[in-house]
Amino acid sequence: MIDLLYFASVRERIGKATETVETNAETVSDLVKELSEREPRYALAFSDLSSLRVAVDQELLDFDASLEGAREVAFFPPMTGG
Amino acid sequence: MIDLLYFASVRERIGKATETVETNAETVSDLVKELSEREPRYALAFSDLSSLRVAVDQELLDFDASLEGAREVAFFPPMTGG
Amino acid sequence: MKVRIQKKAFDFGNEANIFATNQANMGAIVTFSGIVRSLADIRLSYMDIEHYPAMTEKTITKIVNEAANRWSLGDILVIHRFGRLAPGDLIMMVATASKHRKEAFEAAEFLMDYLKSRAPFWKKEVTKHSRDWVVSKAADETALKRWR
Amino acid sequence: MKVRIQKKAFDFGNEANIFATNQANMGAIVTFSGIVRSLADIRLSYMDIEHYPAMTEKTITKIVNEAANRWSLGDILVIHRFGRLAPGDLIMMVATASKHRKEAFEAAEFLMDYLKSRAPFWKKEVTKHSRDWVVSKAADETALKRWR
Repeated sequence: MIDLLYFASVRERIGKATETVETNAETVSDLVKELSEREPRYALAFSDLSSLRVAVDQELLDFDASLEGAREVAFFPPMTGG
Repeated sequence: MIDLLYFASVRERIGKATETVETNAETVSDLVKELSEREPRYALAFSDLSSLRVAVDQELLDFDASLEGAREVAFFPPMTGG
Repeated sequence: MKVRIQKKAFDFGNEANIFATNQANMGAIVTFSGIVRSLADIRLSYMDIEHYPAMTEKTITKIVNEAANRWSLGDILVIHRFGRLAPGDLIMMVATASKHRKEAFEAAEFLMDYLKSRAPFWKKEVTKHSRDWVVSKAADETALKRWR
Repeated sequence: MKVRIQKKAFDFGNEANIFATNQANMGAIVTFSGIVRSLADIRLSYMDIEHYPAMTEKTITKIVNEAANRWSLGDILVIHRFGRLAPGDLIMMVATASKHRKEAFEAAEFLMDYLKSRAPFWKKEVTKHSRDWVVSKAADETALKRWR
């Protein structure tokens, strides 16, 4: 069981802020593929990974990061803080 | 007639803040030479020009600057503002 | 070192004074503050700032610690707001204290560069006719190269 | 653009707030402030700052105009004190406002670099046992090379 969090434009495209999924995905990429096959709105939200960022357990990582032991995965566009 | 101004350590060495002199010096260097010949305290104050700065009519210039039309010449150590 | 993530407004001058007053042996204080621009051309109504609470303070604290390791600093302050902000409102501020101005300036720029593209905030500009997420700039990513 | 050379103390936070509030369309404010360090090792009693009144404001205004020409700035503020200052007292401050943080930072650093070795101020540190003029640092002259 992994908690998924979506922020900003990703949240708006997928239509929710959080959900919990059961998955055997080994990497973030695998998880993205699984989600994209679920529904068109996920496919749309994940269509351009270069314009997305991912954090695993609140740490910014690459899409090939392992999900081993992960409890929370967050997807969002590039940050615009400051 | 030129007004001379001395600041900080130069003022302390020469023992006054201002004076007015009659001079035919054409450049700042000439003026420094004239003053240095006057009294030892001037010679001492002007002994190391590389550690001094000069402003002619409130503009920072080199020691070879002309005194033509100059009304006020100021001598001081490197600034320590800010 | 202080990091505050908050919804409510803060008084920049007052925070800057408190910060500066506590620096007994630091001669140089640098502050940066970011303000919601009025953007007269698009008639901005307000800005909404979303963030990722569980990650925000963690990330900023990491950036602050990194700055404390790289430069000799007396103190660092970071305040960042989220929620709805009106034109003219302060979004955030950083302050750095050091014995020397070069270090205080560099650390403040480092903090800003990392906050800009590593702290999990997202800004949305809302007008009467549009609601647009602010797009990150390539220049902000490039700015990080200076620190590698 | 405002340049103030004064003997009396000023309220940094209040000046920073007034400065920031007047920037309707500027998103980035940078301030620098210089404080008399307590210098515990030499037990500083006070600092005396001498200046060249006829030249000071003229020189600083020139530096400010140069900054306004080099960067796109909404406003610039420079306040510099002279006379007797106690440890912990504010010596001076600069503030810059711009649409972008890079310009606000660069302009503030430029102003500081030039104020440091071009504005006609001289600092003397006074303790119970000594009265020493602060010596300019080679690094301060070197810092100017960045802007040529």
